[in-house]
Amino acid sequence: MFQRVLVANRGEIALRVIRACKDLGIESVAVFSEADRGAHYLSLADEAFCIGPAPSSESYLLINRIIAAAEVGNAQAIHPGYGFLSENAHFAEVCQSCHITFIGPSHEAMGKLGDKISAKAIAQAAEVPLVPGSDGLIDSEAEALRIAKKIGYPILIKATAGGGGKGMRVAIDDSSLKNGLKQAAAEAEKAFKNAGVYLEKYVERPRHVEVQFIADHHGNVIHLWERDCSLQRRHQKLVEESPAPTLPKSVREELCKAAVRLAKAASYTNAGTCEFIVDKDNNFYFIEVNARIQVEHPVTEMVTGIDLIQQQIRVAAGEELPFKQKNIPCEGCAIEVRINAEDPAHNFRPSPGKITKLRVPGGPGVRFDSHVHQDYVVGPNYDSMIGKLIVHRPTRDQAIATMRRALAEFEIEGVKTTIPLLQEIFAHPAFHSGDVDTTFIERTTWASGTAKPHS
Amino acid sequence: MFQRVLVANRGEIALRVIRACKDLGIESVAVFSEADRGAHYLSLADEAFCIGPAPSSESYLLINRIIAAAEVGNAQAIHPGYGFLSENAHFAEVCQSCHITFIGPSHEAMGKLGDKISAKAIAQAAEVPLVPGSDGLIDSEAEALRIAKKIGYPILIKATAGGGGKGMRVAIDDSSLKNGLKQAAAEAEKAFKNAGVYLEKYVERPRHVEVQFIADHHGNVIHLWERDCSLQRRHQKLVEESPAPTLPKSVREELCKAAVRLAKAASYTNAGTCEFIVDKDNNFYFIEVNARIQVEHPVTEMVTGIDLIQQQIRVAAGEELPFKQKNIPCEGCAIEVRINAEDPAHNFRPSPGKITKLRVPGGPGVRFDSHVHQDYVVGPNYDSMIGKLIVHRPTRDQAIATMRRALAEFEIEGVKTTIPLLQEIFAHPAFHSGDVDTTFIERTTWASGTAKPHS
Amino acid sequence: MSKEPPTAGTPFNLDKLKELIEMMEKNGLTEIDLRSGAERWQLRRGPQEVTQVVSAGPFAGMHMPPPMPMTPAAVQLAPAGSSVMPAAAPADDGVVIKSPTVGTFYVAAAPTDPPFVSVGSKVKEDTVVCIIEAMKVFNQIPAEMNGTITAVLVKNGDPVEFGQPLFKINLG
Amino acid sequence: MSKEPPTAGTPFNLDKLKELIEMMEKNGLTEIDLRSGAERWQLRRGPQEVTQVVSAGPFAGMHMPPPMPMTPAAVQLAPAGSSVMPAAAPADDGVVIKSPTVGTFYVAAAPTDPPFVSVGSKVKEDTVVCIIEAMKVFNQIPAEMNGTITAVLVKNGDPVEFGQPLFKINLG
Repeated sequence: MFQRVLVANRGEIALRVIRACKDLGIESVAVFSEADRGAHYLSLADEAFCIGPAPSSESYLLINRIIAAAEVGNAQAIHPGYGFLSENAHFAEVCQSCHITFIGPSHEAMGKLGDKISAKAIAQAAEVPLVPGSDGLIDSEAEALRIAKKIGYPILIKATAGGGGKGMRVAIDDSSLKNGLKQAAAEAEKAFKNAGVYLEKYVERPRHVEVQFIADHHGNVIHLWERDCSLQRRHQKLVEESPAPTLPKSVREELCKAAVRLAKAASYTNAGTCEFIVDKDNNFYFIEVNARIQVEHPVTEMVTGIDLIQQQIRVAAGEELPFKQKNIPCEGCAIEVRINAEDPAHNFRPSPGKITKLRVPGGPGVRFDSHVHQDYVVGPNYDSMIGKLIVHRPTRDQAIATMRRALAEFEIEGVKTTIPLLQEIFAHPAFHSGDVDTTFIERTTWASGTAKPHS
Repeated sequence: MFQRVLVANRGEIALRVIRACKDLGIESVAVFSEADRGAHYLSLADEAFCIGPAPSSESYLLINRIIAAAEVGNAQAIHPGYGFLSENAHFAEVCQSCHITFIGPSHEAMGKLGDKISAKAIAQAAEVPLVPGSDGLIDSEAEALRIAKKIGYPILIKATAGGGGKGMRVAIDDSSLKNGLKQAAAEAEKAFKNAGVYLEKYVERPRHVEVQFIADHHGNVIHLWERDCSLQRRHQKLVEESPAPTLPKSVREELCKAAVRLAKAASYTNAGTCEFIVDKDNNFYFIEVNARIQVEHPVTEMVTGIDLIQQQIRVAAGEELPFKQKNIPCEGCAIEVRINAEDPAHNFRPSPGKITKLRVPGGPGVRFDSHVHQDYVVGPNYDSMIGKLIVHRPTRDQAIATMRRALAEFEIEGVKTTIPLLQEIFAHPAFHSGDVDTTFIERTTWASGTAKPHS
Repeated sequence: MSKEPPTAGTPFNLDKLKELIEMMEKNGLTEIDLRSGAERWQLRRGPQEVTQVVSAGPFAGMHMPPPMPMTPAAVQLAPAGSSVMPAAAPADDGVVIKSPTVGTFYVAAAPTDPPFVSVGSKVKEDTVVCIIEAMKVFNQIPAEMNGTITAVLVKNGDPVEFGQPLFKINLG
Repeated sequence: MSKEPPTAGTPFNLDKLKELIEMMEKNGLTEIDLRSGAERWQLRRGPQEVTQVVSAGPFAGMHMPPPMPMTPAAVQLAPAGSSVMPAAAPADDGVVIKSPTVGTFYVAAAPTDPPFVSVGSKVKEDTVVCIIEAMKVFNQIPAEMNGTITAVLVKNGDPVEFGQPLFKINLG
């Protein structure tokens, strides 16, 4: 086991890793930018080094500074957290060349999965379903109609050079497909000087379901069940839960097995997440692998009883996974919400400032992972998440009740937060019935300011 | 189910009950003394009534005030918490006569178990072992020697009117028994004008182990495993854990079955605890029943996953217990410590004052049940407990590691606390090995001030 | 201490103030606090947190923070969302007769009876001023002082808590 | 600019104030608090947060510890029990050369070599003052200013962090 681990991150995930190290009897080395100097969580590490000024590009993203800090701090391993350098294969490679263990997958696996095309090839080889579509660019209307017949409507026409919705059309029948092809090609030609388009099955009201897995260096790959993260706003997850509501057990098991096949095919080690979209008929399609720990890992910790960060460190140190697939429980229901310093009344713009008052909910079934405290100053330099509120209860109804109680207990002054929107979500009948997909926030009217994307 | 429940208590347990009510969708009514006016937890209740001035005898202990508050607050039930009126059979009877449900055992059961002699008779009838001894007062030296032969040395000679150690002797053989009888009788005659003495087996280095049980009004009695609360200072529990370390599974099961037999024999309903002492050979002896919820109930909640306060309310409302004995797990290890506002450097005298800074530990496996917050004023009127820190981990070693981390994270300024002593306990090898009995604190030297009873 | 920006109506000279501010800016001063007799000029400049530097307008950056950061959160009784009983309101003037118990307040012995007292009633120590019902017991509450009722603070049938003011009274 | 007091009624003397401010600047003072009878002059200068000291202008690198009582706990870097690196210590006078990176500080190119500089050394902008090793790379650190070294603040072989003062220097 390592004696010292450097935490190449900040805020709540840095604190989370520092705590896991302490629980394992490992010393931790923190790094910080000048904007984070004096932050309370740094005092919980055994050592802390300033690595640069506030901008991430001059501190938390500077590979050589972090390696230097690990060297002067005598750390044998680096935990990258999420964000920043966590999915940077080059960083993982530099760590390796400096004989520092990167707590995460190998840079080879990261590289393979980081590239969309090779990731899809791996998925295909592992018999993990992909969103059906054309194999490449569409050459003719006839070809398009043939493919459409095979995969069925609705179909998404996407520009290969596209982005921001430009050169994108939804076709619901042959006629709209023909028109759409022309319009999309013309639009793409105009916007990107590239008229190439391809087809993909359009998944209506997709649910975002992801599978947590962990693999050791001895060939064992185990899934820790799934999380439903459909509740998003502008592709930012707001609520995550495990198990996925409304998904039949058999589908959940298929989904989890698919993720394990994929991880094995990619020779993956350490913790990772396989993301899927699930359509209204419970068909699931591979989207991508997140080759790192995720913000929402606590919901998996609650239902399985497994400390994921500790387990990441153990696996990286060469330990074998101490459990078998059949012994991994998925007990009760866990839900996490992200509390962001954002102003719902002003289109969720960041709301930095000093937290002048903080009353955090507690009691049974409630966990709050956060680096903030009364008098903490939320700066404008990094993302707006100030904490994660997690509940764990025997049933989903009870979990929702406890979350509502906990959100009602939460008092924070000095910054605006997403709590009012979260309270509305948890009071919404559609959320209670599990009838939630990635469009839920956008197509629902919210009293607490606007949660809509373009207002 | 009730619509409104009055919480006849204060501080952390009042908050705990308010939270349980919220989780169940029940409204809560709080009562408070003038000393607690404005306390933050009161704002989490749906209504709150001042019932009198600071002294408990003029507020929290005044039955008629509490009943009146329940009446004007339209509460159908009263949860008494622990302490105050929680074991007052008369209060339970008044509730009944006012058609308010007392959330606890019937006043009859409480009365029977509250009396030591009738409690022992019930235990005996239920074949629950009692500490062996003379059936009553000793008439002659010959009788004493005969009993001694039967129960074996060491033997405790106790004055029937005794107290505070007066008229008490330990006999290790016939000769010391003869001498002790004379001395104890003389001392008791002098001190209490009553020379009557009786004999009891002297249990050396006893462990305090108690069994949580809960019974509904449909004849179901279920135990929720045991808690070891041996770590005490002047009969005040400092650390509680479940399962009991070092106790073989077979003994734990016997202990738990004995508690269930006793509860059934007493026609007990709602939650209760059966206390035992366990000797070094793992023989156990009944001590008494605590006919209420206990401070240390969270450790049982953690290992069983059952919300005890919610379950108390459900049972009191007439619901059947929703689980069977064989489905009650005892998973992992849970440990609770009591954080008291006391000054270890001054013989643990209460240390009231304003909490000027508070940083509470968090992260996985950590629960903090408390009504205090930064800027809270710990008053001198009530007991000094300001919170309960609970950890739950897969193994005892991991639980100890997390507790050490959590205690190290804890920052509190403005009042002195028992944290330094707790830190020493969790660093002590004897505690790690589970070699702990009720004399542990007294016979161990502590760096952090004196934990000894008479220095 | 003046917290508001100086206006035409105040004796402060805006030009002088501007000059002071310019001096502060030029020299990187963060605070000036000038007192002379009853007069006090206090200027602070620059944000509490440098992270929030904004500058616009002539008084940009003139932050006047609250003098005391010690907000007594514990004093607040009932945040929004909870219908906690009002705290015994401080009687801003005069003396009050307070409830000696928690219960239901009645102005009269029976619904058809006239109230024991009303505004203007002269009361003595043993004059019954109301009834508070608790546990089916109707407790007659004496004034316990001599004087004239100047206000009835609670409505007939309302719940009252211990220490809650029931009547205002002018002693005498 | 008028030389009169800010308002007709006040005795504040702007010239005196300017003189005071100049004194503060010249001597690196962060706070002046003068009292005389009913009169009190209080001046503070410098940033709220040590972390935010930005090098620009003639006072580059002058660390001004937070003068305000409003400093949150966040300013405290290393509570007892943790061996967190010392915060960039405020240089009470003069200017400092700071570390541009995290790494290991060396006074010389090789253990047997003499130090690049020592107290009394005159340095120019491009004078190498030390080496900081990071990732096996030995970075020669130039003074980036002209002056005389008045103190070496770090020991040979010590780890240093970004922004940590390495040398005191008298400009000139």
